[in-house]
Amino acid sequence: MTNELLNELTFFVLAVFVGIEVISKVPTMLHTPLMSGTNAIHGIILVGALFIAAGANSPVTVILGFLAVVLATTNVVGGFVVTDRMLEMFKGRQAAAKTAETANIK
Amino acid sequence: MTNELLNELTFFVLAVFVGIEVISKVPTMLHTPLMSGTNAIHGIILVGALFIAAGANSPVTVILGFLAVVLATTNVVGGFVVTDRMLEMFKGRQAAAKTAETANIK
Amino acid sequence: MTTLYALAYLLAAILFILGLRQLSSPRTARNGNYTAAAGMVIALGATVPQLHFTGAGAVIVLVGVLVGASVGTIGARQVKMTAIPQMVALFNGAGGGAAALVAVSELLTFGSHPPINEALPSVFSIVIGSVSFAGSLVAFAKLQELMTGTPITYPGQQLVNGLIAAAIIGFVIAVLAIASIPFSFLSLMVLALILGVAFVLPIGGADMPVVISLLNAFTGLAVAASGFTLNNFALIVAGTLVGASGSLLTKLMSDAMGRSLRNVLFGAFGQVRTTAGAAAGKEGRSVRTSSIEDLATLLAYSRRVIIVPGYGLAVAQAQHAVRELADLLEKKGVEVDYAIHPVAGRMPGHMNVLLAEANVPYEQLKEMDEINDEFKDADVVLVVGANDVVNPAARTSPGSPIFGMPILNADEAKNIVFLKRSMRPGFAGIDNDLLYDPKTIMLFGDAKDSLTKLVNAVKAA
Amino acid sequence: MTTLYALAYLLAAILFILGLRQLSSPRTARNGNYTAAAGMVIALGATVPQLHFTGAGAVIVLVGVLVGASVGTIGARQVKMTAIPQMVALFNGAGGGAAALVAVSELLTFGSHPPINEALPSVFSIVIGSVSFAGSLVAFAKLQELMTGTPITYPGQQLVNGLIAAAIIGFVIAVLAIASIPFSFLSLMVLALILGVAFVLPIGGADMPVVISLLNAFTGLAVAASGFTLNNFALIVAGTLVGASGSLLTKLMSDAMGRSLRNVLFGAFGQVRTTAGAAAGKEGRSVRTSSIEDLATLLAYSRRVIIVPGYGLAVAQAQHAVRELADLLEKKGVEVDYAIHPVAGRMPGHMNVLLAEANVPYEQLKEMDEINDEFKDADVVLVVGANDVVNPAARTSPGSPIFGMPILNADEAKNIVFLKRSMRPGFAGIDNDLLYDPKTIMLFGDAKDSLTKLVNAVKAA
Ligand SMILES: NC(=O)c1ccc[n+]([C@@H]2O[C@H](COP(=O)([O-])OP(=O)(O)OC[C@H]3O[C@@H](n4cnc5c(N)ncnc54)[C@H](OP(=O)(O)O)[C@@H]3O)[C@@H](O)[C@H]2O)c1
Ligand SMILES: NC(=O)c1ccc[n+]([C@@H]2O[C@H](COP(=O)([O-])OP(=O)(O)OC[C@H]3O[C@@H](n4cnc5c(N)ncnc54)[C@H](OP(=O)(O)O)[C@@H]3O)[C@@H](O)[C@H]2O)c1
Repeated sequence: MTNELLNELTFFVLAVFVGIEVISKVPTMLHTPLMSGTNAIHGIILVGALFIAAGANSPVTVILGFLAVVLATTNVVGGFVVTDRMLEMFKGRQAAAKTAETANIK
Repeated sequence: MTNELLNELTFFVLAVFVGIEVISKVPTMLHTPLMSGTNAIHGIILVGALFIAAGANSPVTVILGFLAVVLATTNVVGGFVVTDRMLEMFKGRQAAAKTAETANIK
Repeated sequence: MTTLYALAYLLAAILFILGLRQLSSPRTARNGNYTAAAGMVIALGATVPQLHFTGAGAVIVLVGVLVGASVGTIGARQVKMTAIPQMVALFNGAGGGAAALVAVSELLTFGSHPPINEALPSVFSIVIGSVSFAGSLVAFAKLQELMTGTPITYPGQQLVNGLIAAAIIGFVIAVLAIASIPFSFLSLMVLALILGVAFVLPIGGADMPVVISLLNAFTGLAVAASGFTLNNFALIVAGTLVGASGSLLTKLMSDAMGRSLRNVLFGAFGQVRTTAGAAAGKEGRSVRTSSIEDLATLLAYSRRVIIVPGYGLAVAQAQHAVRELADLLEKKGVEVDYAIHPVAGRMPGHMNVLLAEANVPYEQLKEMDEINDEFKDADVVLVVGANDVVNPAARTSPGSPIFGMPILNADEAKNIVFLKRSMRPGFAGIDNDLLYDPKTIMLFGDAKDSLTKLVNAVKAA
Repeated sequence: MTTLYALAYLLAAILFILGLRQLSSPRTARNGNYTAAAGMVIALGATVPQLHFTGAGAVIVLVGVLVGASVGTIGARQVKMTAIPQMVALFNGAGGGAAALVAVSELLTFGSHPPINEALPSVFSIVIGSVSFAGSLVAFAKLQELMTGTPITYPGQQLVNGLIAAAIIGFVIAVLAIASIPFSFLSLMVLALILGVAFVLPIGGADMPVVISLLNAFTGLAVAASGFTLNNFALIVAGTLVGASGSLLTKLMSDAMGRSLRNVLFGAFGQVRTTAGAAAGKEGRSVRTSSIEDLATLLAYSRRVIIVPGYGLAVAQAQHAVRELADLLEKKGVEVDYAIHPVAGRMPGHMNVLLAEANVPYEQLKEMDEINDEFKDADVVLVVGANDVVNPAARTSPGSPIFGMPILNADEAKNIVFLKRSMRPGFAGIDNDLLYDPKTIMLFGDAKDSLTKLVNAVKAA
């Protein structure tokens, strides 16, 4: 096994633990935004797609690269934007609550 | 920065997150055993002490190495044993509870 | 220079982790999304200077990013709040597809006998990425009602799925041990696409959120595998984070519905749904209805009303109408609260989002634990398009599929009003005795129509 | 072969993490300790074949391990349950000392101009390891009452500590930038040892558990730094895990005591403790006492008695006596429970461990939240060597140091009996009005003596 693979394996193992522990106490209310947020994070595949597409030098690789870039970019951009829209609602709620409070004070 | 250092830095960062997350929901009751348990884990310095001591080739390194091995071994062995003694009490409690239940059934 | 890139990737990974942490708490969730997005920008920023563009490469990257960004932004901005699960499914499928395509491209460059430590993660990524892609599309179709939401089963289905899986394993071995030729790994991809479809078909539409979460975790793992192939730290860590947290989240989601993941994914096999039978068996029993005017009077002269919104409210898009009614009642001095069951609707947090969108003030939304003791003091409980979450069978019938699920104690109120279209059961497919309760009044019809009528009647009352 | 070792270290790290996870839950805690120990065995097992022994090296390793293992085992087995914090302090100090010595040895081999990425972690390890070593010894001495437990302060203390710290920084720069010669890094070690002592001296004995936890985290970081010097993965990950989790644990501990970490560590500076003054100010007030026989009758004819154990019970080693009394009362038909405050005693979980050791059945131990509503139904609350945890000032006096800390509602009971030696306040150093309450009866004397007398009197009653 190469040294590089070993290190990568280690990163993998540690990231598994981080991933599991970070999530372990999330309230039901946030399940959907969290799913959507992690969905955006795996859009990091765009990094891989860029490497492939930038070096494309044959019809096949051009097609593959193009599709990969389109799909990955959709994933990243759409993922973050839709998550933000959802969470805006939650924030809106607190803001709404605040406005209501201010209104009461008047 | 060497590649090795970079990898080590990464291990460090990921381990920081794992360490913090794993602990974040421990009940007060377990604070002392947990402190004691982690105390035993840093006895892993014995690995370093062994490397130093095994290769000792001068009076100074012999003394340093010997002390390091003694201290580190004390840390490891004492740490695990004393943690176990503490936790045995907790287990004893449940066992005691069970015995009490069985006694009730009779 | 490489050190700098590596540090940037490390920073990106840290931001992803911090973002996830923040996403797990309501107060910080929105910032968490920004934090993660900042990590993404840094990772991409560190990638661009490392690229060596061919002429065609520059063009497809530019056009590809523009197309993807437009599709993503427009899709995400236009989607209605009720349709968010299917949108997430689409984005997730896109990621899975990208991971599979990247892996295919890599295998093409390796020649026919790639080293095992590059080939293994590649084929993994192709299979898992393709399953996620195809499965997400089916989930989308089911939720968007482009196809039936009921589980699609046929005799011998398990055998067929087993055969597809076996064929996939065969091709994996072929690629790894014999020769990595395009025919083999393209076949692999096609078979994995078929498996993705076959995997999701027998799962009911209402279980799609759980399935999407699972496929989300799959995509994460596929991305991590691509990281192994490309020796890219950012892909490995980010992908693994999503894979691990997504798996746990999937479990938490099915737990919240009171079901095991196994049951969600494979429940359709060999289990006859009791919907029709149960509903038919009770046909003899009578229910109480009432005029809109009488109901409006009942509501307007109540001291305390609790509204229980459910899936039907989402379908009818009745959140604004329900708010109007509540505001009107409050002006008349009635105390109004909303009781939110954790799995009301079709995705976790569904009701919170919908009511927030309708600008219902935060303090009126009560979680189940908070309000369950107060039902007995309520004069009227208005159940709008909800059913399972108030079904007393969860407490009383050990044989019921929802037995043991905590429910809202609507049955303890003095009057219970159901706004639904028929006597049909809810998602769990079981009859609800509360509909036949002497304290219960049924108001049949689409939730939004009924509410609008009620609003007018209360104004007149 | 190196791959195998690396995989073994990775496995060890996984076991450490799993062990920590299990340690965080009462049900699995004991297994967690075994899991971590298994990780340690694997890490050590993978290390031994990598060693190249010199003749002397073989001897010192063998003898060193035997000596260390004996000392560790005997110490850990002989220690009394009440003395566990100081034992943990010793073991922790040993680890810190070992880390510092390893770093010194490494610097010796590097010559006078080591590369910065080796030298920096080494000096870090020397400083932090030595502080942890010396600080732990002082903590031990305070807890073992080899020296006074009260904070030791003197004018200009902060200046002196500042000068020591400045000198340390000077030597660090000397080692890194000028020359790494034994004189420099040995001076560094000596100064760090002095700093360790100076750091812990001004902290009160009762705060030692928090200090030990902090020093535990320090040792973890020193070990991680040694891992950077030795390029050893196991040391880096295990040390960092302890450093990170230990830091958080330190914070959780001071939170549980209702104080900030800052206040615990530096509270002694510039703050006059109000102990003497407060106690003196109330001298005019009278308290009620009673004969042993009357108390025994009161207890024996009660329906319900709640026992509140505190630090004094631990000091007096009265746990067995208290159990005897409780058993006796139960035989007489009295319902007896123990109310455990989360920070009763001098370390978290102290009371649980002590009572478990005395075989008090699990169901009789009630956590604060569980029992706080039941005090009003109790005929007698027997407060054994506790004080702060029942002080109503936490609820009523906004100026009090313990204001806001949740306390046991002993004051709601029909009768309150205090078993303590005097009117002196508890750890927080503030007077307790409950001692002067008309419902309160004081029984002065050592807790164990008083309890033994009570047992005899109850037998006679
Ligand atoms: N939240 C989640 O994460 C999630 C995910 C998956 C599954 N689930 C499941 O979904 C269920 C949620 O319970 P629920 O009480 O919210 O919903 P439900 O039990 O599915 O009941 C919804 C009711 O709404 C009525 N309805 C549908 N369209 C309507 C319209 N346009 N106007 C008026 N009424 C309409 C239906 O009756 P008619 O047909 O008679 O109108 C139906 O009985 C639970 O069983 C839960 O386990 C939840
Ligand atoms: N558990 C933890 O983790 C932790 C850690 C650090 C600090 N603390 C602090 O410790 C305090 C714990 O409260 P607590 O109520 O358990 O203890 P406390 O408030 O310190 O009171 C203990 C009492 O026991 C009495 N006592 C001492 N020796 C005795 C003996 N031999 N026989 C009979 N009585 C004896 C003392 O009074 P006399 O001198 O009159 O006998 C003293 O008032 C809290 O303030 C908490 O914040 C807790």
